[in-house]
Amino acid sequence: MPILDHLWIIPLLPLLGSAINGLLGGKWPNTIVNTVALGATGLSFLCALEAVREFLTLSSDKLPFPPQHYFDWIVAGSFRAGFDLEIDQLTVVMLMVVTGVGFLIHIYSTGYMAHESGYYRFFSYLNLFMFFMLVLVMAANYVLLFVGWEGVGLCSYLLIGFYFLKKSASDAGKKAFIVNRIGDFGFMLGMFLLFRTFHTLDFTTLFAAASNPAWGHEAWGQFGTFTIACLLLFMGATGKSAQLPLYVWLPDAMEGPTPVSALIHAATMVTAGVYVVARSHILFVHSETAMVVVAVVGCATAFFAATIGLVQTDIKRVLAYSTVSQLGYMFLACGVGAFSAGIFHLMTHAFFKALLFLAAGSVIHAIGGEQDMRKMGGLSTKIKYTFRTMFIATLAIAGIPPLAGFFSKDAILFSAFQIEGGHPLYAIGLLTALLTSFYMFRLIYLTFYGQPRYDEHHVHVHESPWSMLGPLVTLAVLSVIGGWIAAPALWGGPDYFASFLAPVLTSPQGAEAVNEAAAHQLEIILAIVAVASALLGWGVAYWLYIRQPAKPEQMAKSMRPVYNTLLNKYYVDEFYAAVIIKPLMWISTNVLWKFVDVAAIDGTVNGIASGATSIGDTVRHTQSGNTRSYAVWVVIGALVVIAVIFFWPAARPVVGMVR
Amino acid sequence: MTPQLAIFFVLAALAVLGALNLIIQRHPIHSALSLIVVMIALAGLYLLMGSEFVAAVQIIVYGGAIMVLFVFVIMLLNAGVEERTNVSKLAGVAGIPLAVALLGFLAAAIARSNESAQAGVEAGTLANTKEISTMLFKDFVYPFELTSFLILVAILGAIVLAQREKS
Amino acid sequence: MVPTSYYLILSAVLFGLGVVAFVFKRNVITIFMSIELMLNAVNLAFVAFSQARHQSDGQVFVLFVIVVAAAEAAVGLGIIILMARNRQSLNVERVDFLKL
Amino acid sequence: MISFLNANATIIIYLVKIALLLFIVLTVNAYLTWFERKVVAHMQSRWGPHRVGPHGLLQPLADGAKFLLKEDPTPAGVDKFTYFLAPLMALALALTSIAIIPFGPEPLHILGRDITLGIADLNIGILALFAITALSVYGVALAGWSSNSKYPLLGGLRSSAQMVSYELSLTMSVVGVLLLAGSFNLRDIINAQAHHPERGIFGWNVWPQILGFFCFFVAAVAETNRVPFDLPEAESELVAGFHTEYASFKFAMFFIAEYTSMITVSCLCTIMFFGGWLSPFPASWTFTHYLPSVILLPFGLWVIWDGIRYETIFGRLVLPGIGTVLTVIGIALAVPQLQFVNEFVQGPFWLLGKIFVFLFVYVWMRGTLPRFRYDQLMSFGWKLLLPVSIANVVITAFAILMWGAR
Repeated sequence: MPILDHLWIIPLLPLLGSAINGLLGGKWPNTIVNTVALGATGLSFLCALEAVREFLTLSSDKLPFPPQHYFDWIVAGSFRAGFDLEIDQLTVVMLMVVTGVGFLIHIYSTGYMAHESGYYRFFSYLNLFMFFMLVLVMAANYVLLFVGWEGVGLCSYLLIGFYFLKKSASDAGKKAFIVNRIGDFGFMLGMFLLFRTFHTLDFTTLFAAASNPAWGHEAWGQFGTFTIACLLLFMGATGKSAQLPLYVWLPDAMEGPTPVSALIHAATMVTAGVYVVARSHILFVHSETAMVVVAVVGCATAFFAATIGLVQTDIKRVLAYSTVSQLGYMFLACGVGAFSAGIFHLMTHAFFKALLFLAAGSVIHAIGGEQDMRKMGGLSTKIKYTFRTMFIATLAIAGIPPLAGFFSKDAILFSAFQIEGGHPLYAIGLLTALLTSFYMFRLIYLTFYGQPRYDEHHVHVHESPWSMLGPLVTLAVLSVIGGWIAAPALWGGPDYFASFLAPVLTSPQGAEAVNEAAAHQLEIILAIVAVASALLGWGVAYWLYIRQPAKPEQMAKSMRPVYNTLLNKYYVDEFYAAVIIKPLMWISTNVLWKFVDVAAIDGTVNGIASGATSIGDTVRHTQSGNTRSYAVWVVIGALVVIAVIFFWPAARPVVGMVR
Repeated sequence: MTPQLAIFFVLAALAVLGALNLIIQRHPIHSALSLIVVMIALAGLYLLMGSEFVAAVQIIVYGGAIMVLFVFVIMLLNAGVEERTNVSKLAGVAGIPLAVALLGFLAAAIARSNESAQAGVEAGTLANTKEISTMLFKDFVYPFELTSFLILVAILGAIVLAQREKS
Repeated sequence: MVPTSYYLILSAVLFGLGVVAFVFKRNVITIFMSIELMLNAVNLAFVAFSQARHQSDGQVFVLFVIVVAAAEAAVGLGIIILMARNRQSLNVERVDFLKL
Repeated sequence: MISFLNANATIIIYLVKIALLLFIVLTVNAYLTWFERKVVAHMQSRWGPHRVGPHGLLQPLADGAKFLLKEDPTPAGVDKFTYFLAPLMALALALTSIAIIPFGPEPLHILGRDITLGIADLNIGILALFAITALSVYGVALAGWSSNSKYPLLGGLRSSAQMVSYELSLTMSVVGVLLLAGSFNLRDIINAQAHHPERGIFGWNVWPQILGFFCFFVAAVAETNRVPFDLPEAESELVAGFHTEYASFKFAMFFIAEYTSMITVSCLCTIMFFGGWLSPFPASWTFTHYLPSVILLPFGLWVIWDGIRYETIFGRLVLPGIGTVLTVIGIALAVPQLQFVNEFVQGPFWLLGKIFVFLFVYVWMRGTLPRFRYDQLMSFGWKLLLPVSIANVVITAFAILMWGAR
């Protein structure tokens, strides 16, 4: 089994592509850059496929497949972090999503970025991102995972600020980077705590140690090691996956090119948080508090972002907020212990949200870079393929059966309903689903229906090239059939997805409870309710934006404060600015700069310098330049050495005289 | 008073006188000549101790190459009698006592060391050339290579130093 | 049958004379020669020890010293030639500017 | 008296040997000058010396007398000590180097004592020779410097530079031989070439060491400041080079020193590359042992006949006397009763023969070759000779590693 023994090939190929393009690509024409970038990604996709095939055909006695150790990276005392890659069911899913969607988006980018400057740079970053993401999902210990974690953060920063001449873009990049650092700080603390507790950061050993029943279950409100570690890890997750309170960077990240938004800020990177939580579920299930916190935060984020999404006018921002809220769904799933459901939603969401972004990119591309939905409309006839694919994606995200979104979201809501005290979560989740379908259809209607609101003389609408449409179609198909693997679960059959992930995500609570006859009726009912809410949202959207297009403005006027609050995203940015940034600025100006730097550090340095000068002035005179005097000094030195050796035997080893 | 001892004393006297002459003479050529005398005397002592190879090398390299270089340079620069300037007070004052002190220390160290208690050196006990060569090319091969490199560097340095700037 | 200490004392005396020359000669070439003298004294001690202890490595070391002396002579004489060229003097006390 | 002799026999023997050798060498030197002049003259189709005595045979004596009797001025402003030291050094070193040469294989038995041919038989023989050669630079250099005059100074500078440069290749080119012999001792080197008696001439070192031989010979010629490397005393440029300011016997010292070193070099060439005292014929050809008598007999007869033609005392008496002596020796070597003498003579005979050949080559070169230019000399020495000799060392070492010393 060649690839399984050489897992390193999969991440290394994109790195190579990135290096080649980044170092040499500057002078090359786009076609060569394409060949390199697509070649690298496509090859690694094929390798991933092969690896998955080999892994699935692995005889059961070989399972679980042991981590592949390639070289020791850090070795310090008892601490050991190797470059170890592993592959298991969870990794398989992530691998497929990352390489597959990544490859499609690469193809799409060749069309979308065709006319941009810095083409090679873009693809170099993109490949680099692929590399780090693959490292992240294949890492066999927290340290290597953190490498990928930071690497994708870096790439996201680079790509958000791709148009670095645009101030807003570079600011957005910095914002993303800084906010992520806050989360990473927690993540690192969590790692430290874990290492201190288990003396290792390798997944297999660590989880084996953690699943030892000797570690008791930490009840609600009890802050043991697990709770704190999990909360810290989750802090990192909130940063990376844009959950409350650290979600603020994601909407601004839309400054980057659309394929980036699709790949990094919808499909792959932002789901890393979910992946980490799922990966370390064994730690989480130990702690009631952590689970509850995850669930509540996820739920709150989902609802919160959805409400903001209601009123946004920038098409990509709407999608961004919907991403945030969908991520919230995933965390909700994890929080209620349905990790497989969370991962499932992660996968389906990757499909349709990537599709949405790409389609939105296609729309923007079509009408010449305009992103404001108020300046669109009536595009459905002009760009048919884009419209159809985007509509499919909307159906999927809204949770209309039998598309992917329906199954995953239903599974989440169901398992949220299952756990005790989960009903409020379920209720909010349901409401969010309603809102989701509303603002998604609002987006559709504003964009594709009604009268064209753009200047038809200047803007000449044109369908995108097939290099862009191809991925759209592929993703559309995926977002249709992507969820069917879980379909049997709905008709009471086994949940194939859960059972596939079962070897990894065996958690004492949650998903197992599903397969019970009693629960089955309930699931049907809940599904119907969910679909009903989705349809309701769709209806409202239709009524508001097709029947009386004037209505929304009146509503906005009638409840101005609410509208403004939503429009300004609850003034969260302003709040942060006031509470955190201003004080920080003040401290750094008045304390760090004026006092510490100027007074203390510079003072010391200058003092040393002047001291050296004065000493030199006095000592200078010994340097007469007369060789004979120097000779005398040499002799004196020799005398001193000999005298020491002679009178002070203890010093002989020091002087080097062994006897 | 065995013949060896006699030879030793003769050669030692020769060496010391040569060294003294090196100091007394005021013309570098004469100093060089007296230094050559010292070296030849030392070579004789080596022979007396039975290490012929070192003796030969001493004469060939020191006497035949290094000192020739010195003489050559003196002739090239046409160096005259050295002038007795006394700019350095320190050397004038502290020189002699320091040298005496150094000598005293060394003598005391020798007197105290248990080596001198040993019987001593009878000629030709060992150190036939073969042994030296095996040691040089087996145990000390890396230092040996290093010295070859050192010589290369020295040659380059000398060339760079002595060549006139092409102007 | 010569006691080792004789050789050692002789080498010590030579070394001391070398030091004296080192301090008292003004001609840079002579100073150089005095350094060679000291090296020779050390060599003598080396050979004496190696013969007294019946170990050849002392003599090997002497060979190394000679090689180093040769290299040093090459470079040093180059410097001396340069000095004579730039200063028209070989007296070290006339060359104390610490700069060219 | 006898007891005294017995007591210090060794010392006395040594002294005698030294005196003898000195005498021989000096005489040979004297007649070498005669030989050289004759040969060169004939090469230039002249008669050469032929006034003083038959064939000018007494010319060397006349020259010696001239050297001794001439006035010996000391130029003004010379550095006295060095000025006197230089020729002494040159001569002393040149003569010392002869002492290491062995002249015959087995010792002479006289009064129950073994007297080896050759004075000092050191086991670092060749190294000692090189040491002495190395020191012999000083004679020339100091002479040039001390005589406080331009041309000598230039000559001295040149010679010291030249000697130091060529000493390297001289030493390197011998290493091959030393590797083959595995010893510094000259006797061992010769015996190493006698390893295959049946091969005769083909057992000598020249064949494996042809490269080394050429390097050695060239370097040696340069060491001895002979044509074509006689730049230190290039008459046409430097008047007479380093010994311009020297007159009468001091000059003679340099002269003798030069010729002595010629002899030494010839000895070295013979010993190290041409099998020393080994006969060029396979050991089985015993009849070749009569070669000495075969040569001596007719030569002696010719000398007698030649002497008769002169009417001078010298011609009438001395030459026939020498002739008869030679003839007698030739006959004596031939008679079976004195076989052991013949056997004993073989070694020295071949050795001297070869040495003679080399001396002739020296003279021959002087008669034919032009002089190098200084820069040519240096570049030749450093850029050609040294690399070649080093390459020779490497090749030899490799060969020995592959196929062993023999």
